[in-house]
Amino acid sequence: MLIFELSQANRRNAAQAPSAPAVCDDIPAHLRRKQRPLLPEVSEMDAVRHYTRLSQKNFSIDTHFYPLGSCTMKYNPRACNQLAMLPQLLARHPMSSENTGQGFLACMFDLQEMLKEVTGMAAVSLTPMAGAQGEFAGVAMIRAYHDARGDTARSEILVPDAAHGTNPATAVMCGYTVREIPTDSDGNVDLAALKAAVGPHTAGLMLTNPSTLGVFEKSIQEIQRIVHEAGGLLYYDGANLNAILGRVKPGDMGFDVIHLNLHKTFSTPHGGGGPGAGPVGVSARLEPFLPIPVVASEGGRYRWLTEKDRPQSIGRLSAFMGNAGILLRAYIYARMLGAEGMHRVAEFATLNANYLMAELAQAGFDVAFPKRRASHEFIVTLKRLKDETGISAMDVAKRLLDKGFHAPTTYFPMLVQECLLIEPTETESRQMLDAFIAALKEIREEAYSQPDMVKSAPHTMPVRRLDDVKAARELDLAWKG
Amino acid sequence: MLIFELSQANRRNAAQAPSAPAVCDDIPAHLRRKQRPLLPEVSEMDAVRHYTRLSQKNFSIDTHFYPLGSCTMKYNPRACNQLAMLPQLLARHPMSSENTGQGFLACMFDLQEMLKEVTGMAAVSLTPMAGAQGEFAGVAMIRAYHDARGDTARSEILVPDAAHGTNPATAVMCGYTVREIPTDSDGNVDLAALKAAVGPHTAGLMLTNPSTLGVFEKSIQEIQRIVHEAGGLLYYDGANLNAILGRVKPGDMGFDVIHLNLHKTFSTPHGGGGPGAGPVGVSARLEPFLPIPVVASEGGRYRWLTEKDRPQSIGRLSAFMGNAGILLRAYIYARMLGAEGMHRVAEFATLNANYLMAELAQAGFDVAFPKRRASHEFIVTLKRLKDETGISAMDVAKRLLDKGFHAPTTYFPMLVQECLLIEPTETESRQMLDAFIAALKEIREEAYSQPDMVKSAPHTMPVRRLDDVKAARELDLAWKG
Amino acid sequence: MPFIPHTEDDIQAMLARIGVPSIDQLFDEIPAALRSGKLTGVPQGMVEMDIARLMTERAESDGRFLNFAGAGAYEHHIPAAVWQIATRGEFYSAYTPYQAEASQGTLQLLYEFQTMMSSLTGMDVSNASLYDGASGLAEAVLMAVRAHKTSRRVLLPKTVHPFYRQVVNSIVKHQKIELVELDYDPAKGITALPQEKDFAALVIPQPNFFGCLEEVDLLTDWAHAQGGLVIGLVNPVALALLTPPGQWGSKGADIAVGEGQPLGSPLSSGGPYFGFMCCKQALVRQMPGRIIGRTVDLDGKPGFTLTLQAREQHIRRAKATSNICSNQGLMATAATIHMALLGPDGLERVASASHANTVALTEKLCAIPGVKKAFAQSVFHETVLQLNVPVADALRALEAQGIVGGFDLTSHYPELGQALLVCATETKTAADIEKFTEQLKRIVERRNAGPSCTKLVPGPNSKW
Amino acid sequence: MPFIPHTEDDIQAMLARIGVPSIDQLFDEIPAALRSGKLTGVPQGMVEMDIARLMTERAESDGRFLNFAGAGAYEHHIPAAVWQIATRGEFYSAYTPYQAEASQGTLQLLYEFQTMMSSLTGMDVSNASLYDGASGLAEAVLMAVRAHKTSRRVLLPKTVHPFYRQVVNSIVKHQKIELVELDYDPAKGITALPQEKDFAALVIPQPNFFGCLEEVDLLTDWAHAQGGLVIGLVNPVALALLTPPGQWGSKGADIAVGEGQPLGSPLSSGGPYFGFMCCKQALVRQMPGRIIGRTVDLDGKPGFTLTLQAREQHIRRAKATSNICSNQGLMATAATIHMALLGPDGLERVASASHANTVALTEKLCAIPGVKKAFAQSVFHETVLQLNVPVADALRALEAQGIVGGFDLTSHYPELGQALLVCATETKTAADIEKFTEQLKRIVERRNAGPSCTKLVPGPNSKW
Repeated sequence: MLIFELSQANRRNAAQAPSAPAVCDDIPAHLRRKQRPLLPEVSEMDAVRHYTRLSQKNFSIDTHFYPLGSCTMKYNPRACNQLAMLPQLLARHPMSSENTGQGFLACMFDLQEMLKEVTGMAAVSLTPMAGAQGEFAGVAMIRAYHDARGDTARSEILVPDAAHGTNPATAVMCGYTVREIPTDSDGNVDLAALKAAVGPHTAGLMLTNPSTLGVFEKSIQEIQRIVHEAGGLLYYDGANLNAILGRVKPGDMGFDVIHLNLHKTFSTPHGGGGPGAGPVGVSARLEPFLPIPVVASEGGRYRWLTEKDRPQSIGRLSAFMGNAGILLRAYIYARMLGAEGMHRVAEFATLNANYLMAELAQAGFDVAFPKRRASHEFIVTLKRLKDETGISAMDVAKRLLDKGFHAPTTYFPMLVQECLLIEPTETESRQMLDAFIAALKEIREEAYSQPDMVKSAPHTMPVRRLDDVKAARELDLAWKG
Repeated sequence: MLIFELSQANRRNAAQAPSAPAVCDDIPAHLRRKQRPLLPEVSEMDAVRHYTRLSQKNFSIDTHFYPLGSCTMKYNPRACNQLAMLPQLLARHPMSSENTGQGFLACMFDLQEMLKEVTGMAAVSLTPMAGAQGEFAGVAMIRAYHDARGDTARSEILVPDAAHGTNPATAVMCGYTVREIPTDSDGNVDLAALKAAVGPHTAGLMLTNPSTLGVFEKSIQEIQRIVHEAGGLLYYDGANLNAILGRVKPGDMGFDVIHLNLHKTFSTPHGGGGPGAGPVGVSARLEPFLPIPVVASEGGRYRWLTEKDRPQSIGRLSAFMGNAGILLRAYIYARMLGAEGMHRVAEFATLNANYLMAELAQAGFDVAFPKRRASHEFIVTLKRLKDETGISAMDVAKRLLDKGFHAPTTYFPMLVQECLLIEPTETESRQMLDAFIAALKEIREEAYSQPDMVKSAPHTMPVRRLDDVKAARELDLAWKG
Repeated sequence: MPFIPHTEDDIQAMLARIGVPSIDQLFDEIPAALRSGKLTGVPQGMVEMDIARLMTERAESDGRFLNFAGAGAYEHHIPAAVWQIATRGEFYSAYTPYQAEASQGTLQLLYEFQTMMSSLTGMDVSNASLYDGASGLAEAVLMAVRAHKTSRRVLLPKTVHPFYRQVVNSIVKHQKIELVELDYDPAKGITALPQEKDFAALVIPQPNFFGCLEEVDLLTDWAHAQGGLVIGLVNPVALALLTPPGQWGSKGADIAVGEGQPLGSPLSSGGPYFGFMCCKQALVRQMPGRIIGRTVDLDGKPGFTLTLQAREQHIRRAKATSNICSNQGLMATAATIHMALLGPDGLERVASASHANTVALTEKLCAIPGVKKAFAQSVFHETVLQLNVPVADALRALEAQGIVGGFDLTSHYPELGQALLVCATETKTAADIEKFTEQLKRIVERRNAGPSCTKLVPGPNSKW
Repeated sequence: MPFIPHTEDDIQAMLARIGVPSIDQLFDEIPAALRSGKLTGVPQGMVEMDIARLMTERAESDGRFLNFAGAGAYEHHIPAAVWQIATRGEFYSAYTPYQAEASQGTLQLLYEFQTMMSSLTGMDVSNASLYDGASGLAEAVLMAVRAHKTSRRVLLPKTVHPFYRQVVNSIVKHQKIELVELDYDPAKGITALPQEKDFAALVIPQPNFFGCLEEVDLLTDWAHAQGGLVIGLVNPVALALLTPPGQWGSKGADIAVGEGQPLGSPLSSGGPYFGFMCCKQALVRQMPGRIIGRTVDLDGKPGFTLTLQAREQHIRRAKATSNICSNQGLMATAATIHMALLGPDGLERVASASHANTVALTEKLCAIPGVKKAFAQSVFHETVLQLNVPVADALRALEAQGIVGGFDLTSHYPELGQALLVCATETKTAADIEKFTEQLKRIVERRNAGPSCTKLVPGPNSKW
């Protein structure tokens, strides 16, 4: 039932509005709304009950194992939420002066410093509001850098074919054309192809490392040499940073610019789609171009650096300073982990992924890159199962829901047929991984013994499999009453 | 799965303990624990996930209509929870001086004053921690009053047979014997029996009005005259105060002492069993006997009155001052309602109950007292259904769970066979009541068409009907591993 | 109308179905003379925004103090997850789990609570909570008298929290029970072996109100030898380090009770907290309060339900074990989550850090000339100091510095002179302890140096 | 190990199954030269108790101010229920609802969100949120250029928030889009009808950055007559009172965007907030961001799913409508609950009370000699004042009294002189307005009376 279907004309939730309607005669009639908007007229209890019950229809980290590859669905510590929502922190107006927020700014400054350290970059700006905006900032800085040097012929960004879709989309938003670089059979960037592709038109290369295939680019040092020698810059997509946090710094690999997904590696909540936070880090030569504002510490006080301090900045990306409350959560998480805890993130994320990969391979599942170490994630291909039973990766994914597990990422990366991209993260226990393995084995049994049941899964969710084609063809995007 | 079954030896949730174990050599070895207690060793995420999922197995106000008679399951405004948990309020130590809590004490004083007004009593103490403790305080004050007058022969408390079990149990705890007074066929106290029962041995009468039968004692004025003329005092059990809040004051009915269940009438949460709050109000002659502490306002400052100020007090009932945080919630609720809101509570609780009663009677259900107005609740007897189909009130209750409604109170009061005591409260909408009526009608149909299905209900809960006999015979009260 | 969903259309339709012209008419059985008029003593309603502002202002005006008081309520860190989960609507707004099938969340959680409390106390069984530690002790006294059958005397040491003794007296005094006060050893601050014979039970606090550790084995065996029961009154955090009552002496205590507040309840001016009660299996039918049992459903699948309800007032009425009905379920819920988050190691670290902090505090404070320990006995995380200045004055002066300096014992234990009960839990840092020490030093020195200082008078809503 | 559940036994067993001797070995494909050493720049880990103390101290040292600033972020009351529900784990810790069957909670809620936003703006369809109002405007500009096909010029009035204009410029400048600044009428503070012809879109802010109400019908019809699209940039609370963009002029705006913060997002130093975007049906395939559709399941039962994904980067890659992936789902969740709790009547009362408060504030402040309104135009809940003293000095002095007095316009609009943008939402009482007035009066008078006063220098962490 929709909230609108609970609505009754003239029902009012009187506790939630100023007690008397004020008269606003000074607003000219021709600018005034004639009909009230279609908002529900429900009691406070109706709304609380409706949304509480809706929430129960979701899978989430707080209720289920959620091994969604490339999404780093790890535990979001409750303290981060509670402390980021302290009343004074919530009440501060973004346009109030720095005097009113020295405590808040201290957290932001400390976070910048910690991110510099873990990425090995010279400077950080926290302002991008999600990974994709961080990518935008990064590529825009690459562009600004070349432009500032008068090196304006560089029109192309290189992107491996396994990359997230955000990479090419971002390059285009920054006015570049995109050239895809193929992947070799081991999951690495094809070096020959890369060499053939670079040149004076190369603005840069965007790389995820470990890649979306779940493996570390072994030739990263050579890759960076090839790109740098061609005069291009190296962009590090931080989507998979959880795999190397505390083990390898992107700066040490030779990257010039990087974004982080704090909602992945620094465990801020995914919130059903966001908000994220996508800080960018840069090497020294790119620092002047960082998006504003940036926090500076001067004589024991914190202040914002703006366009006055950073005239070469690529500019402002959000009205204020980005997703401050999310940055606070990341700060709190980072302080709880500390240096030791950060080292452990990659270690245990990798341990879990390799354990899961080893057990599944042992159980007869086809691992996409069996000769490689898994990073924090790895790929299983179900092509053989599909050929033998007609059961697809999608069917298996849906059946996993019935078994109480969120599905891994399916059909990404597109290079591998019938793939499941599995990322357990470091916060899951061995016992949970074992239960997941058992469920996958059961489903494989079912694929042979009861294929129709698997094909029509899920059977225990609030709805059965949904008609996506109808959704796109007969668009119903808002309730009309 | 129990939390203990998720436990792994030596798993530690390191964020939740001081970082290094301190040495405590000064505690003698013979007083020290030898074996660790059986607490679960789980990660923070395991615990969060386990208890989040457990919570989803509950019905509650925030998820379901909960017409549990005599329990006043109305909406608990979320603001009450949020504001009672402001950091400073939570941090205050009960042994710190009144200087540290003038804001808190102002709330307590204001609450006392408001409760005096709505009950029509001369003075209030907030300290009892639940209704039953309020009852204890009330009867103990009756005893203290008689004792203070040297009137020590009064050994008996009168209790109507329809009363809550807490009434006789309380009288016994206060050293009284209990005499039950029968109910007449209209649901009133049998006046003849009452007259016959009173005498110089009568300490008092405990009365719930409206009674647990859901009707108002029409002869309350005569009852009070009979008891008072015999030298007894009148105790008002506030369990059903929601029915008359803002319409009738117990003090005006002649009651000498009263308790309130703030978790009913003032909407503090039931919390799966508590905490409640059971403030007591008294007429002027009983004020000296009120349990301590009580808040006083003196020259713009608030302070606790203790045994020094109240030497005749029945004493202290909790180590500190009772359920302060619950009292804060009640205070916030009371301020949001205000005088107008309080008047409306009884009006709409009564409207809902009478509407539901009228509709069910119309639909052919047997109402226990069809000639009477319902108060905020009323009784349906399913004796005829039981006779015709074998389906009991319990079966209907269980089947209601399948339909998404919590069951009404069953088999109480014991005077009415196969009874459902139904209390919708004022916070439910007409639309919800209509849905509930439809469900009851459906179940009646099912009782004739599919009796076995109804007898084996519920079918959609996390468990099917439980074996209570086994539970009591083969006691399993703690997990042994 | 706040929290009332009825529209005017609804009201009219409902009145029509009932067959009355107005809501007023529904009250026509109530004698007209009784109807109250306007509630003139209740202010006008406030919208949520306004009450939020009022409460925030009051809370902020009260402020926050650096707290060194214990005396029955202890400031421990509470993990953020505890109350974020406990206040989920499904726990917060559910009733007592009478419909077991629709309450498995609460029921299983409370079964886990009972398991944790039984193990922590070393007893066989636990109930699902009582109101608080003090009233829990009163219930334990009543229970022991019921179980003992012949004697109605209960030995209650002076080392039990004075407010607890008051509460026990308030609650049991009508039932012809005699409470016998036991004195303490003035050097050690612990209960001396008494000379009593005929008694139903001996209450043994561990640690006692002074923080001192009683000789629980000795006292337990002695009481049992006299034919009395033993009621252990314990701090649940202390039990991470101290012998649980179930293992006191050769047979163990018969009943264990205590204040559950240190397990996840905020200080909150004194409540809501919760009492816990555990006992030997043989006494389970004498235990008051709700008890959850594990059983099976029609399919043989495990499930949880209220059990032994025949003890309770709603079934047994005048013959019930107690009149208790509501308990402190939500606090028990929080405590269960709290204990699950800490685990055995975490709870032990909390206990040992609290103890070590109090030891460190005691050493620092006793280095101030004019401050000394009252007792030589070992303590757990709380201790009695004696000052050579009036405690009340010192506490007032500390309060002016934002410090709650402890609990003034002078009115309850005049024989101890100017005695102050202090406690530093794991929440206190070395800097906090240093701050307290410096301030107390300054106050004691000033007082000892000069003439009697003027009494400071606090203004309303200020920390002066 | 915080947040890592592995025991030593687990680790050994897992390594054995993998067939490696150590965790280190799992990183053997990484060139040795790249392995980082200790993270010396990251402090040691803190337990939750310690970070809680640190954060509480920092938050309390920042304190809380009486706020009269708006300028794109508005302090409205947020019902307690909003965040108590939005932070339930099932909403808070879920991912983007890619597995629709296991995400019906989020999906249905966002469908309700889209319905509410469509209705509020009077548009056909809505997406499920963008990052914030400013970046949302940039997306709208890109979308309009895509839709228009021939022109890449977009008219951007100076009455649009200066930070928004900066953001739009940052985001669209690489795509050969020309942003044409439009001037405003200096008397009225609204956009004058421009002389432009060839353009893809006109942005119309309502209310504009000065709080002034633009002549939206006139501007819309004019833009459409020139063959351009209209992008309405609106405050969602204002829409309870003002004509929605879908009804501007004879055909309505084509795209409506804005900052969703006033609908349930706390001020929180600037984020997280959320951008909303609605458009005409014909443009839906040009819209960036996630969109939820209602469909049916195998049984024909209604359900919800992500739809039109072919627009998005994960399918369409370089040809996507935007690179956006994560949005601000949790804030949209809060907004949906917020709007459901307020309803149409509540939202209208919030809007009208905010407006009336600002009108009252303006009147009071303009009664101070040396303070006057900058524009004659009607406003919604925000207005520009001109002072005869330096705004920066006045704001500093107000801050010393615990007041955030508004936004200083002098650097962005030097032509307005000492101009200050003020706003009083429904959260402000008559007493608050009185306090602000008294303080500003005192400050202006003192400044006008005496010689240039010494500049006050704030100390760290103090409200001086």
